[in-house]
Amino acid sequence: MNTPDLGVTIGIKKLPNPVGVASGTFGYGSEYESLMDLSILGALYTKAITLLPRGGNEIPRIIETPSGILNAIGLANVGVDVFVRDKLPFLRTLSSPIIANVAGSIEEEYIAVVEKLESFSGISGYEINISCPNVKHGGLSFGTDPAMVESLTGKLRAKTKLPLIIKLTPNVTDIAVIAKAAEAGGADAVSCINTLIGMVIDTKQKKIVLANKTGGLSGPAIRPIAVAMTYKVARSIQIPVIGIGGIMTADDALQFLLAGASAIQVGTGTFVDPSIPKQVHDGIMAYALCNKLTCIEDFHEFLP
Amino acid sequence: MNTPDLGVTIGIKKLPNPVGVASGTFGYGSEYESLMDLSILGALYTKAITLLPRGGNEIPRIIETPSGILNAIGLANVGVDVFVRDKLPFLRTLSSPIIANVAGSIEEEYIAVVEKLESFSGISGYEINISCPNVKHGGLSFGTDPAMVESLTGKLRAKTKLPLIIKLTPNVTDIAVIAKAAEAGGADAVSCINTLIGMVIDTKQKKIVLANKTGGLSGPAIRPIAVAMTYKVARSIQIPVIGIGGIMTADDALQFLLAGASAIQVGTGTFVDPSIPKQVHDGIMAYALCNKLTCIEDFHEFLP
Amino acid sequence: MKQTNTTIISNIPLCPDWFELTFTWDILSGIPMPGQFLTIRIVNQTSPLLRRPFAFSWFDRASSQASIIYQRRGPATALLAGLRTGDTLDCIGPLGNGFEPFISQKSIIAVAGGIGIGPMAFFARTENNNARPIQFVYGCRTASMIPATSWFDDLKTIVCTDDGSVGFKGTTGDYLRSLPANRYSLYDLFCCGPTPMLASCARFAQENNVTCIVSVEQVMACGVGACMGCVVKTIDGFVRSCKDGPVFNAQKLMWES
Amino acid sequence: MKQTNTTIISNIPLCPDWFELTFTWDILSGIPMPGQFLTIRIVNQTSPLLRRPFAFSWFDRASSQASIIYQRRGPATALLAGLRTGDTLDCIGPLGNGFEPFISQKSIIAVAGGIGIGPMAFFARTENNNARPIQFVYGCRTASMIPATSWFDDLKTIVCTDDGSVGFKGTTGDYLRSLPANRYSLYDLFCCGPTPMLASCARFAQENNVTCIVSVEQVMACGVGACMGCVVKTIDGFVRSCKDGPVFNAQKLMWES
Ligand SMILES: Cc1cc2nc3c(=O)[nH]c(=O)nc-3n(C[C@H](O)[C@H](O)[C@H](O)COP(=O)(O)OP(=O)(O)OC[C@H]3O[C@@H](n4cnc5c(N)ncnc54)[C@H](O)[C@@H]3O)c2cc1C
Ligand SMILES: Cc1cc2nc3c(=O)[nH]c(=O)nc-3n(C[C@H](O)[C@H](O)[C@H](O)COP(=O)(O)OP(=O)(O)OC[C@H]3O[C@@H](n4cnc5c(N)ncnc54)[C@H](O)[C@@H]3O)c2cc1C
Ligand SMILES: Cc1cc2nc3c(=O)[nH]c(=O)nc-3n(C[C@H](O)[C@H](O)[C@H](O)COP(=O)(O)O)c2cc1C
Ligand SMILES: Cc1cc2nc3c(=O)[nH]c(=O)nc-3n(C[C@H](O)[C@H](O)[C@H](O)COP(=O)(O)O)c2cc1C
Ligand code: FES
Ligand code: FES
Repeated sequence: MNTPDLGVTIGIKKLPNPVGVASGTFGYGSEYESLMDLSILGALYTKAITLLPRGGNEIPRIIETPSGILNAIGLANVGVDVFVRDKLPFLRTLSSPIIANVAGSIEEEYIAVVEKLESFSGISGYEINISCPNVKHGGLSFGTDPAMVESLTGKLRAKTKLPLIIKLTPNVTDIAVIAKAAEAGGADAVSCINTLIGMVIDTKQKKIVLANKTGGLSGPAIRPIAVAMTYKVARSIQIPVIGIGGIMTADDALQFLLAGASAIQVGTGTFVDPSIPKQVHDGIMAYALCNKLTCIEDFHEFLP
Repeated sequence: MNTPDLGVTIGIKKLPNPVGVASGTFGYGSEYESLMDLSILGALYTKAITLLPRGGNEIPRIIETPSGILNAIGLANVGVDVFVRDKLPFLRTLSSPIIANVAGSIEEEYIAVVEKLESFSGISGYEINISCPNVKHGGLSFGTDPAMVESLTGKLRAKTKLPLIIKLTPNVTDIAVIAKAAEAGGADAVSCINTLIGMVIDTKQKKIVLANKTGGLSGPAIRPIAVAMTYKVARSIQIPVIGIGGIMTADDALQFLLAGASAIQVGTGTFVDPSIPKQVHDGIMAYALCNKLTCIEDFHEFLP
Repeated sequence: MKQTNTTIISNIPLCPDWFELTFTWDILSGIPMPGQFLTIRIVNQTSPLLRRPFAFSWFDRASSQASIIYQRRGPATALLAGLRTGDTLDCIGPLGNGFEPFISQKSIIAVAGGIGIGPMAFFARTENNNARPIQFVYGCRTASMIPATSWFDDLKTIVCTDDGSVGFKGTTGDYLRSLPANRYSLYDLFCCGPTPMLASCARFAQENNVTCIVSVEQVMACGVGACMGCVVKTIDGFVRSCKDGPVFNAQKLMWES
Repeated sequence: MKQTNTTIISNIPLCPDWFELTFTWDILSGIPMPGQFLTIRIVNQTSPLLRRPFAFSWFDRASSQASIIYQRRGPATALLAGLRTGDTLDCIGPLGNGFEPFISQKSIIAVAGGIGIGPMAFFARTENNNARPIQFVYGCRTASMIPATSWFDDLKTIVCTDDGSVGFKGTTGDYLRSLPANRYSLYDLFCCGPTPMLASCARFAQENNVTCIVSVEQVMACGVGACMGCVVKTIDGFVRSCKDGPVFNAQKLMWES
């Protein structure tokens, strides 16, 4: 039997395989170069890119929790100009598609970042991080309001023909409503999910561990939540869903694919073992072969 | 130094200490009688009580997840009449306050259950499980809509002088909004949190593990989320907050108390080790002594 | 039934991935009966989280020692396999209802499939000393899955292997059906093993009007009857396998078609 | 820097809750330098989840064996303490920048506090063979926390104990301040230990215009520079302690007041 073609079409591009590495967990690619074969990646999602450089949150920024980690890195990044100058050249040398994760505090910031990036080659698409607070709307996260999501998506859509992926926040009552708003705004896909809001308190010192107070919970702890949301979102929209949350093994990734995701991202898992993206990739391939699945859509046939 | 008085006033009653056992994890009390000293409990929250007996969901109902469990028991319970006849007599023999956890599919069902229970002695208060779907509102969970929460709380308030505790669902965009609605409706306290919606897929069998498809995620995995929500809710309302979610140790419980909770509940932890409620109780007492905290309010002084 | 820290006496491999764990058992916790089980918290960590249920495979009153036979399947049993003599074990038990050898003149056929061997051998070895004749039927995939123990010496045993590598070739259900039909009425059946095996035995029993007692396996959260997580469907609705079972009359159970 | 499965040679207690772990180290992964570290994934489970960083305490080129000295503190180090000769260890390293003995005519004072002894002893023992005179200062709470090793034999060592049970009574910072002030200009300081100790040494160095190199400790998620989780505040903003450190010139760091 031939190797199945598990390429994933998102908008005008095709990712060579469904296994990506999640934004914020892979830097700008170079850090993991000596630890893994970057060419096996179906997509590399950059750390969030904002218009200006940002230092990120105060420290501490990381604390481990049961089967998870809580992070409050903030949008620590070099800013779009330095990204283009210092990071993009290395990323261009990779064979895998590079998806720029874009963040901002107001709509105009997202738009400006995408506009800047449009004039450079080497970017295969945009993943829009809508978990950020909208400072014009009292700091309410963009991603919690369907109107804000549809508006932002529409404006970004007007700026680019490249794949436009809206990254959903799980901290909402009904994630399907937000996914539909992204679809209505013209998104090519949604990523599902970003981190859940959490807090850890140091009872000895009687203070909150993270300087930012709350952080984003990721890792295996949130996987069942992410699978449930992926299942729901995949049944609410027509565009592809990219499943994210606690993937450590091929079996975990397959849960998302069976639930309706067309691709997945490994985040925290890469920290724990940099060989996980490849293990997941190989495990999905083996599963496809063994179950005679020839394309990603075949994974979606089993569940109601 | 004297033993601190960590009693917790909720409406017209005082719980002798902050450590309760969570609804659905302790049956109607008798199952754990031979495994622990029930008299140390600050409160015993019954399994959900509905108007008529309910069989609950199909099986399987339980699956373990990383540092958590996913359950879809449903509202399996004997119904209010059998509860009063068969379960309440044993519960009355206990020295700890019994809080009836009340559930329903329409407002009228909750009201009918509370009305029935009002005519019997032995119940110290009600915890209202608003995670249930409201069948008159297209199955939307009561607890996701502030208007439904305020209306339901108000109607129940009219029926009882006993402590009325609204148990919040975490599956919402802003849990503080729901907590405020409960307060506005006349609740004496809120419980924070019920389980998060999750799903596990068996990739070998290519089917969803739980017969109900989704289940409620509980256990240590969700603790950081529960602490963050408790912190937020405690800063949004004046009435006491009862912290719940993944408590396995006194340290875990103390995180909730420092975050602003006035009491806590142990749920999944009791399954794992029935001595946890007592360990938590003793650990909180030791912490109070060691830090010279004389009442529950003293725990709330440390965090901003 | 009590929660106690017991001490491991031995943890011995029986065949690939199978172990016999023996530990101290205080009779003040109750005397384990065949078919009853205990739950073990294997690590003081959050993953694996839940206690794991295992059926008693023996209790020796003289030495106050109990045993289980377990198979290494996932995280909890892998950790269990790493424990050594002298380690302590957080146990709750004895739990559930065992195989009660109800009053009957008939002979007993005790059918065990795979890792169901523990409770069934306990039952058979216990009954072996009593008046009713007993036949032990053990089914497994292949000869290498026959545990290295001496019990078979004392028991009248038929081994069934799927591949025929030893004993009767076929399942335990096939074996039962191979018995002379006119003798069915002389037996009572007791069974423990994988659900398809139990279903097959139950079908056989129903078709031939034989009493059939089975021990079922469900994922358990509390193990003590508090959570309603482990229910099985019976003609009387859902009942808890941990508290009302795990031993049931097969007739009472609704078998999936 | 590589990810490799190494094999444990020994895992020996040094003093209460302290262990020295020695394992094979393939030089194709890189040659560990004093101050560099590795990250270890201790169990193939989800809790504890993250890899844990440990500084190299020795590398023996001839035998291709590396060591760390670790303290049992929480779940990961408790599991580490249970590992035995022959077990494998998933390691990534060498990581970070070590103590580079920059060109200088001065003598070296190598200050270690508590479990900071591993990398500092590695540095001191390495430098001991070089031209610059080196003095090793080790601070701990009490005499029982002095590890049972032979390194002290070769090194010119001052032990400081908080309770004065052995050696100098006071902290390592107190010891530095007890030196004749007119000799301060003859030393370069290298320090590893708890943050308050580092801060005290840095303050001493700044007040007296002494070069002070410190190794800092931050919670790490990736350990390889990808996540920005382990940053420390410097005069140039936040920098990653895993990739740009963990060794820094104390002058560059913003010390909390
Ligand atoms: C009443 C009863 C008696 C049992 N007796 C034995 C016995 O004598 N010997 C033996 O080897 N096994 C026995 N089991 C099964 C045993 O409990 C599982 O093999 C064990 O829980 C597996 O845990 P794990 O972490 O190794 O594997 P996992 O990978 O977690 O699970 C493997 C399988 O074990 C079962 N399982 C997992 N968690 C639970 C749970 N909390 N409760 C029940 N089943 C679970 C599920 O079928 C699961 O698919 C019994 C189960 C029950 C309910
Ligand atoms: C560069 C560096 C070098 C280190 N060298 C040594 C050494 O040589 N010997 C030694 O005993 N310890 C060393 N540590 C500390 C060691 O990493 C922690 O003791 C270990 O991670 C504790 O894990 P645990 O699960 O046992 O304890 P936990 O209970 O999880 O944590 C105890 C403490 O360890 C620290 N810690 C926990 N997780 C991490 C993490 N992911 N990254 C960093 N620190 C963490 C925190 O301060 C925490 O409060 C070093 C740390 C760093 C950053
Ligand atoms: C340290 C860290 C930094 C992250 N930074 C970003 C980010 O900049 N932009 C973004 O969209 N998501 C970010 N995320 C979220 C991840 O991309 C991913 O959605 C989340 O971690 C869940 O996946 P996981 O459980 O596999 O880690 C970050 C996550 C972590 C752990
Ligand atoms: C098996 C099970 C059954 C539950 N049944 C109920 C219920 O009937 N009513 C209710 O309000 N909460 C119910 N809950 C939720 C718990 O009371 C608690 O809010 C939740 O499990 C989080 O706490 P934990 O992490 O300590 O378990 C149930 C939880 C579990 C695990
Ligand atoms: S496992 Fe909880 S009722 Fe049986
Ligand atoms: S630990 Fe990730 S950048 Fe240092």
